[in-house]
Amino acid sequence: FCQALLRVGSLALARLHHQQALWDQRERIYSDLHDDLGARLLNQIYRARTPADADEVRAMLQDLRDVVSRPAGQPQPLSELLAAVRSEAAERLENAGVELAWPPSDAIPDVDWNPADAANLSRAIREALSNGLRHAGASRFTVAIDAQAPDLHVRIAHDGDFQAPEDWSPGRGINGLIKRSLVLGGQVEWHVEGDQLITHFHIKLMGSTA
Amino acid sequence: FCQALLRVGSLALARLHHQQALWDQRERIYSDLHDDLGARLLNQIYRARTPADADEVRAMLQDLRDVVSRPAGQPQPLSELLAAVRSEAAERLENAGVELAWPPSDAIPDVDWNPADAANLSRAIREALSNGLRHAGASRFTVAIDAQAPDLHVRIAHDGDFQAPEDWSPGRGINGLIKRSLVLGGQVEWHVEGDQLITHFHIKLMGSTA
Amino acid sequence: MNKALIIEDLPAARAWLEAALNEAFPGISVACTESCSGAREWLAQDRPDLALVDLGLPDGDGTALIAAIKRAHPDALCVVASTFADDAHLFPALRAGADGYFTKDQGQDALVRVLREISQGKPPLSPGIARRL
Ligand SMILES: Nc1ncnc2c1ncn2[C@@H]1O[C@H](COP(=O)(O)OP(=O)(O)OP(=O)(O)O)[C@@H](O)[C@H]1O
Ligand SMILES: Nc1ncnc2c1ncn2[C@@H]1O[C@H](COP(=O)(O)OP(=O)(O)OP(=O)(O)O)[C@@H](O)[C@H]1O
Ligand SMILES: [K+]
Ligand SMILES: [Mg+2]
Ligand SMILES: [Mg+2]
Ligand SMILES: [Mg+2]
Repeated sequence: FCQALLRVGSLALARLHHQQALWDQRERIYSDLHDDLGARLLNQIYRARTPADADEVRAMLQDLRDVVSRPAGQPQPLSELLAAVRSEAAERLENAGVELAWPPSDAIPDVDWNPADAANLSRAIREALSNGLRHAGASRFTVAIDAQAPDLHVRIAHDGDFQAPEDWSPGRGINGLIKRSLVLGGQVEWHVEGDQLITHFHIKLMGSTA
Repeated sequence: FCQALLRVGSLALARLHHQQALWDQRERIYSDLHDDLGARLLNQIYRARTPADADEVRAMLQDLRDVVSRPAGQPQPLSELLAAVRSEAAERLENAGVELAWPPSDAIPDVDWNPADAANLSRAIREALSNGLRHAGASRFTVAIDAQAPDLHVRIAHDGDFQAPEDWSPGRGINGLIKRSLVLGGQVEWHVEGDQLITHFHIKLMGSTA
Repeated sequence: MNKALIIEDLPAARAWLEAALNEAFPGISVACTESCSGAREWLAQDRPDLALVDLGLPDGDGTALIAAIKRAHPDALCVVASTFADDAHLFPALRAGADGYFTKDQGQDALVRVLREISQGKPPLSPGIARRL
């Protein structure tokens, strides 16, 4: 019996070491990719001909950063995630010369989001801003967060020139927003209020685990 | 004693599973990145104003694909790797409206390359082509492979308008080529032959393990 | 702010940093180097009022340079200009003594403002980074 145990134990250890070596190697490839792709994207930002072009590449760099900054599978408090999303939005819109209003919301309940959900939400909001910038030429965004268990509402309003949402032909962006919202236990919906286009995410406060 | 063994064995197994779970999550985020950033890059390609701009973005997309799609830790026969590099080059150059000659080489010895080395070589050749396209406006490339143990020579020749290599100011690209060649057990060197610029990689046939 | 040293290997980023320095501090003299070894050589001869340090340099990690700069020239300001701002990049740099940290994808105007704030004694941090500290 002891012999058998010994075999199992040392097999597990050997497999662990083997896996570790593979992971280390993959890790090196990833970090190389980050540095390299990061530098290429920076080059594109500096070479961009318009603020909207630069913003587009900046959004790509943010996608890449997302992966770097949440590597180890650590859950994150929702309040922290929203603060990060907010400061990213503030920085991007400032660079594009566009105003952002993000009124303080009621206290965000203390829930943790896993990294995959967090990436989904950040990237959904990132894309909603990109669309407003690129397609409507918005000059001002307002983001309102309403977090009351079990729901999370994110309402993004912007001005500019736009067609009615019924007339859009959805591309990768819109389809991605729909998919991400679904994964986060809810949906996304667009409508017009006065001269504003509203993108409304209605998802679960707990992320996909709810 | 048996108790102790049991503990060691089950600890190793538990750690293995934990690592596995973290890693799976990470891989999911990467494949998502690939889809998302990949799609954004595609959009940029369609929107690019010149073939060289489009090619630049196409090269980034390939970098991303390379890393995400190469199976974790699988070694690859060198002949297969070179065939993949060749068909990627053929596709890119065709898209950029540039000719490629890649004469058949003598049989490639049957050696396996690990994924990190493979990524280094593909990305080095990718960058050498980018530079010829972007900086010399090359209209034709010739790639010659010479694989005779223990050496691997890759010679990339192109025409176009270029300054003498002594007069270049190296950037990310050139520095990366130098670094990758070093990792692959050799070096890279540039010279002019007639109206052609030659980028010559002289590395180990076995990759970094030689 | 009379003399600045830029340590950055990406030529486009170097140009962008230099242009922002010239706009923020007209008349400033700017030296550039693209490697750790180049930076060490320069620092052995001269002292900067402000050093802008990239972390990913061809011959090593810029984090090690920060400590060296602060040791040799304790009142020189040492600010990181990086592509990434995750904890794994940010905290080692701050621990090494960096006085500030910003990301290199900002517009020229935003960077000029960050640089001007340095001379007014405000910590030079991108907003997203300031929030996390
Ligand atoms: N906020 C918005 N304001 C105005 N028009 C919009 C907005 N969002 C989407 N649209 C319209 O819907 C179309 C599809 O958007 P979608 O995000 O799917 O694709 P895209 O932005 O064109 O490309 P990408 O795949 O890069 O996102 C847009 O081309 C645009 O016409
Ligand atoms: N094949 C080539 N033909 C002509 N000029 C070249 C070639 N390769 C390099 N150069 C010159 O060397 C310089 C540095 O090349 P390097 O690849 O390091 O940077 P880059 O291509 O300008 O930018 P990137 O960092 O995106 O690669 C180029 O700007 C160009 O002047
Ligand atoms: K960097
Ligand atoms: Mg879109
Ligand atoms: Mg290059
Ligand atoms: Mg660098």
